[in-house]
Amino acid sequence: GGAGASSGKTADGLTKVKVAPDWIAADITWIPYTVGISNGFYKAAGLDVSLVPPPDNSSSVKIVASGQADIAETTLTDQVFAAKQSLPVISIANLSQTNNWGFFTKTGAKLASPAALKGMKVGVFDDAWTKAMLGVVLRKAGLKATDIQQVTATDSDIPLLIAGKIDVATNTTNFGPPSYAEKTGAQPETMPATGLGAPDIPIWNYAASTRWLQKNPDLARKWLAATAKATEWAIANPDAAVKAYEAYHKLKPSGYATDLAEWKATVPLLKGSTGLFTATDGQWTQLTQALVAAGQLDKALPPSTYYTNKYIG
Amino acid sequence: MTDTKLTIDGVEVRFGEALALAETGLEVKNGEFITFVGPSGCGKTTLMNVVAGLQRPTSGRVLMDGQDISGRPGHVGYMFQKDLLVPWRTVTGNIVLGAALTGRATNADRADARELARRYGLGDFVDHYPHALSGGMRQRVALMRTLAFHKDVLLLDEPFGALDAQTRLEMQQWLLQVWADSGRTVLFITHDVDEAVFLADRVVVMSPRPGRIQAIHDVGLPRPRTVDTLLTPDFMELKSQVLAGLYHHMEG
Amino acid sequence: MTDTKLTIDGVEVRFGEALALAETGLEVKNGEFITFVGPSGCGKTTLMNVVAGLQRPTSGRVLMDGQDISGRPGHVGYMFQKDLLVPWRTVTGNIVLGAALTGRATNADRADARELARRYGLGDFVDHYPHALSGGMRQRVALMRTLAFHKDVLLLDEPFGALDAQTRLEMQQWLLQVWADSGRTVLFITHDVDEAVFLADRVVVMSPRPGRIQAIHDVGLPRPRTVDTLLTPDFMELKSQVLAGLYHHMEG
Amino acid sequence: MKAVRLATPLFAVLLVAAVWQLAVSVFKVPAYVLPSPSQTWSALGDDWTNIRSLAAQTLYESAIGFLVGAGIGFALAVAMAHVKIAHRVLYPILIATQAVPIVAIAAPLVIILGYGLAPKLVIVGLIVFFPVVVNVLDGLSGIDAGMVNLARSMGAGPVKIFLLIRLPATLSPLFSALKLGAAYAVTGAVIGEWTASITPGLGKDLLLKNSRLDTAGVYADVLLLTAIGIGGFLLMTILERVATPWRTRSTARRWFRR
Amino acid sequence: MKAVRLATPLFAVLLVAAVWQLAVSVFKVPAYVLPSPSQTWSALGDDWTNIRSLAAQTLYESAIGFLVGAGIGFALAVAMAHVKIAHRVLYPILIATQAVPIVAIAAPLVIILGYGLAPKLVIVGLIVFFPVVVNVLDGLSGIDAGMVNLARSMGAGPVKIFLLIRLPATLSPLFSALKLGAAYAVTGAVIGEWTASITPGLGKDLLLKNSRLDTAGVYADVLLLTAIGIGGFLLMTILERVATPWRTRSTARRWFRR
Ligand SMILES: Nc1ncnc2c1ncn2[C@@H]1O[C@H](COP(=O)(O)OP(=O)(O)OP(=O)(O)O)[C@@H](O)[C@H]1O
Ligand SMILES: Nc1ncnc2c1ncn2[C@@H]1O[C@H](COP(=O)(O)OP(=O)(O)OP(=O)(O)O)[C@@H](O)[C@H]1O
Ligand SMILES: [Mg+2]
Ligand SMILES: [Mg+2]
Repeated sequence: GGAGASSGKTADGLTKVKVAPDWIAADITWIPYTVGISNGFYKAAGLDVSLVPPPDNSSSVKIVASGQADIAETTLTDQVFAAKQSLPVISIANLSQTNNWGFFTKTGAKLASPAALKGMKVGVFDDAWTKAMLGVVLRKAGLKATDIQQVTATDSDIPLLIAGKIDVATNTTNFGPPSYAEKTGAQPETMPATGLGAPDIPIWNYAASTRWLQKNPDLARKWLAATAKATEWAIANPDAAVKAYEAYHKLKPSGYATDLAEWKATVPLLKGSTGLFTATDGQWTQLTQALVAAGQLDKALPPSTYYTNKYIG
Repeated sequence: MTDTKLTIDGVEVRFGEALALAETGLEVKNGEFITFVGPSGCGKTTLMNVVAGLQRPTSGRVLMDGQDISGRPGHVGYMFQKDLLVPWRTVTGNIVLGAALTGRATNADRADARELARRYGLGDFVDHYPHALSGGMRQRVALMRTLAFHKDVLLLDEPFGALDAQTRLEMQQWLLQVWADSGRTVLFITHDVDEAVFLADRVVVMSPRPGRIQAIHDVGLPRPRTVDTLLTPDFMELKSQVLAGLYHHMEG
Repeated sequence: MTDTKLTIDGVEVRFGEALALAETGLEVKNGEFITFVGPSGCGKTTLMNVVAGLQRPTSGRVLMDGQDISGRPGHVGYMFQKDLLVPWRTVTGNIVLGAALTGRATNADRADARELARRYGLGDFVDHYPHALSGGMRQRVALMRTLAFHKDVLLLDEPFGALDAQTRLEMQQWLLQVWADSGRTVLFITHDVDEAVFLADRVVVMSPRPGRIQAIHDVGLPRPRTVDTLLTPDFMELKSQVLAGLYHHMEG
Repeated sequence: MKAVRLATPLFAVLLVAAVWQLAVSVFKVPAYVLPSPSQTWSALGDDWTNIRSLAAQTLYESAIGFLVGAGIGFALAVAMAHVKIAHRVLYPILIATQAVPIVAIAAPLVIILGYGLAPKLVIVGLIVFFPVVVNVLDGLSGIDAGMVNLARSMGAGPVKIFLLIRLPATLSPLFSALKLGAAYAVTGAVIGEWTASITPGLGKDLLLKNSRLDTAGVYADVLLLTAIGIGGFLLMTILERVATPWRTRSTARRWFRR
Repeated sequence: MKAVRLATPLFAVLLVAAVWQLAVSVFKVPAYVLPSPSQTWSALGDDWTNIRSLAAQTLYESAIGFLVGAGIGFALAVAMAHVKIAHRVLYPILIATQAVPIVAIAAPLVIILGYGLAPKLVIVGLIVFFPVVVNVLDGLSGIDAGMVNLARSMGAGPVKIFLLIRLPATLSPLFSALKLGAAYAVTGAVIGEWTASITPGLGKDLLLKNSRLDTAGVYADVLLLTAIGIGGFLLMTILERVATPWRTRSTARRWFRR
């Protein structure tokens, strides 16, 4: 593994920073980067930011650990397993602050209780977050993993739900309902996981390689600051932000309404009581305890092994 | 025993426009050994295919024991120039192929096949696959297969063409013995005039464009015939007659 | 012209334990046409391979014009039983193969090849690929290739074995003409005694186990020889002598 | 001789393992990038009871898909050999099926076919059937016409000719295709599991381990999948020897002497 | 005759389109599950300027990977044909490479090889090289030993014998492999793009469209990818005709008469 991907300089004196997002293809959580790039926020901070999508939705931390990228957009669960496997990565900021993960059913087909999941076909993703939350919810509901039929979706499970191939989709409020609405013109029934015993903790975060951080603490700070600026701008100008995002990724304008709906549903998740980014010990402790309880993690490490706030602000 | 076994009656074969075999007639006596010589393309194989029922004649018919068998295969034993042994069947399996193809090869068929192989010097090879046999042995198995098909008439199309001179001579003598044992009627194609004269009761010389019978020579040489027969003046005389007929159009 | 061209001097070949060719000696005169007959496995091809330098003799040596050429290929033109035409080269390309393999086939080489093809009746086929030729034509091209390799000694290993009787006779006459035109020395293997006698100045009869020369017959028949030669008493007499030698061990 | 024949593949395995181990050691590759053979081996051992049943599932999918693909391929080849127009029309379509990137149509397949065995069979079958068609067609067209004429001259009907003459001639090329198909089938099963699975198999397990950043576990699964593929290949090699004894033996086996 | 030869593949294309359209209409399949041919076609047209440059990128990756795979395959075959021990040791390894589920090792490859062309070349190459090795080995071992002896008898050295006798004998089987490889290469490029792409190509575009539930767009991409694969196949067919004229012609082409 080469460790030399970082810290090159471009011809006009900018420092290169490579970001590995959390998904193989562009989605609206990439809006801050594209706004940061197209509005020149990164450039103003002396950074030349480029995106290197991971080979699958679990590998962005590996990309960073192996030096193929400098900063990863990932999930808290990935960070926990990365620490378990001794990957040299640490979370430097929360991307979102609330748990908007949950279950979605067709319009008018609301589930009475989590116990109703028994025997149902449930769409799942092959990432650690879904596994973790599903584990927690099922345990609280007194169900075993084998009590439901888990159907893996390669990309989105919403089409499977609409087509009636699954009974329940697992998704997040900023992605599930907008795409359901786009195809059906109606809203799906939502059952948030936080109401079923799941902790209200962030889903997504930014992580970086500890080696890179040691060498480039300023770069990390500058990048977070510029990203914060871009995020604030995108919150204030949702239409323009979505247009910039679509233009940057050459997306068909036919998806504009959905993209905008998704971004608008994302905005409320971004800030906690202390605004953007800041993480707390409690968030990480809740997550690791839930994982241990669900039998997916053997032991919880101190929160400081998972995250740091020292590059924020 | 000397009644007519086979009648080729005004048989003519065209492929589209081309006349492969002009109107041809021949009466073959029961137990007779007839050889056919003639240059490539003179219709020898075509004539055999007609007799075998593989090729329907454009006109004319073939009678066996007075019955019309034109276009109806399965009445004669036909051995092709190539041995055409089936690679995935043993020697026994190949010998009983006719039975297997037309019904079921019974244990009795297989016992007969083994007996035949033993009688003619292939007793140690009954369970061998063809690829493990020499060219002469393969040819012998092909002939046994034709015999085991139990038909009164055998058509042999250049059966020894691929063999070297010595093996060929051995095979010729073996064939004569088999023929003497079984008393069947044989039509035998060859390019080798020595072979044609050595084996035959009658030698049929054919010529091409269009294919037709040009001459028929009676061979009066006494049987059994051996290597010495090849050196007798009578043999030489007959051979030169056949040769002269065969090549007379080349000298123009 | 009558000095010794080739001397096979005490050549013996063993494959492991097996003695394929017992100590053999032969002097070949310049421009002489020698044919070899003998049953399969008597070492005819082995002897040719030794002369061609493809097979190093276990003992003994081969001299050409007094020079030892044992184990050194490239001194003779060698034509194998199969025509071995290279499928991806045209007739011209095949004729110049020797030049191409040993250096570069020049335009002059190609012009010569076309001239050769024209002279011997293949003028219309110089740009044809081998698959488009008949068996006789292919064999002729193979022989031209051997001629165009410009060596004084030609080794021909059953060159006409695959042809039918009539084509074969044509090829024999053509070969005699080529030989007369070029005055080269020819060693020619065949299984056909007629052919051996018809072509040769001397017929070498070989016998197996171990392979060795058994007899050498001088053929005094006048040249040029034609189809009629085959029917002369002298020819018949010579043939019966060769045959008798060839098969005498079969009659025991 | 037999010892040597067995020794060289073993040597090859050791060679690969040695190169792999050496590369990891010399370049100090961290385990989350590429685990060493020994780490992979012990990951395989640690999780063996779990992995074993998953492997059984994947094996099952590959095997059934393989059989379906081979069967359809064989039937198509026979049809195409006998019906000229079928050959002409189907051949370009068959080529096209191979040019379609299967990974790209896997997801839509699920929506159409559901999560059962069906989409996996389609994916594995699509991979396996093509070499079978091509090779069996080759075998059928390579039959000596003389042999068929011989059978006809004996008065045999088309069914007997097919069973006794044509069919056995396809066995050798068929097995060449089956050997390849057996090796490829596992890849098909993995793609199938990724896109359309309820019952967990190795392909699914691989994803799970990947999501937990358990690289050694991922490689352990890959190792096992590869072993299944090679096992299939070897099984076909053995079946080939049994089904076409005339290619390797001089005499028929005793219990097969007829 | 030539018209018929061109007409049947065209007919095949129309047949597929007709069956597809009919299936969609009869079963009332919604467009987000399976768009009709016409919807797919118009999706292709709508996005054409964008798709065109993506297709160029994917074509580039497939082509380079194809060349690398074919080159390595050819070199390996020649080495294995001449060095017996290389054959013995490499053959089982080559079989093993085909049993490895490529989709499963694609992700680790990126982490090792990065985002450049390298991982794509490895993936495409792994798919393409194997049939080339097998077929070229076949070609080399199928050479009439007599032909080599003939060349030796003329005093030719091993290099000349290789160039003039052995090499041309491999062309026909080589092209059989290349035709297949050209069709498969695109699948390799798609897998490569999915796992390791910064420069966008059709494979990546397909993912993007899939995530946006633009099924017609996905099928448009698949259609184009399939067309590229078939195009590669046809190109190899034409090259084969040019490179091996003796297989289809009686006489050499005029400009090639020597
Ligand atoms: N199926 C066919 N279609 C068209 N022409 C044919 C067919 N079979 C044979 N012919 C032609 O009929 C003529 C006679 O062919 P046939 O095979 O009977 O000759 P032959 O005497 O057996 O020759 P050979 O000695 O070479 O075997 C030839 O001109 C041949 O080209
Ligand atoms: N490379 C070899 N290794 C072992 N034995 C060989 C080899 N080449 C030939 N022999 C043996 O040497 C003997 C002579 O063979 P050779 O090919 O010279 O015979 P031949 O007279 O040319 O036979 P034919 O008429 O069948 O061509 C045979 O017993 C043969 O099996
Ligand atoms: Mg014939
Ligand atoms: Mg010989």
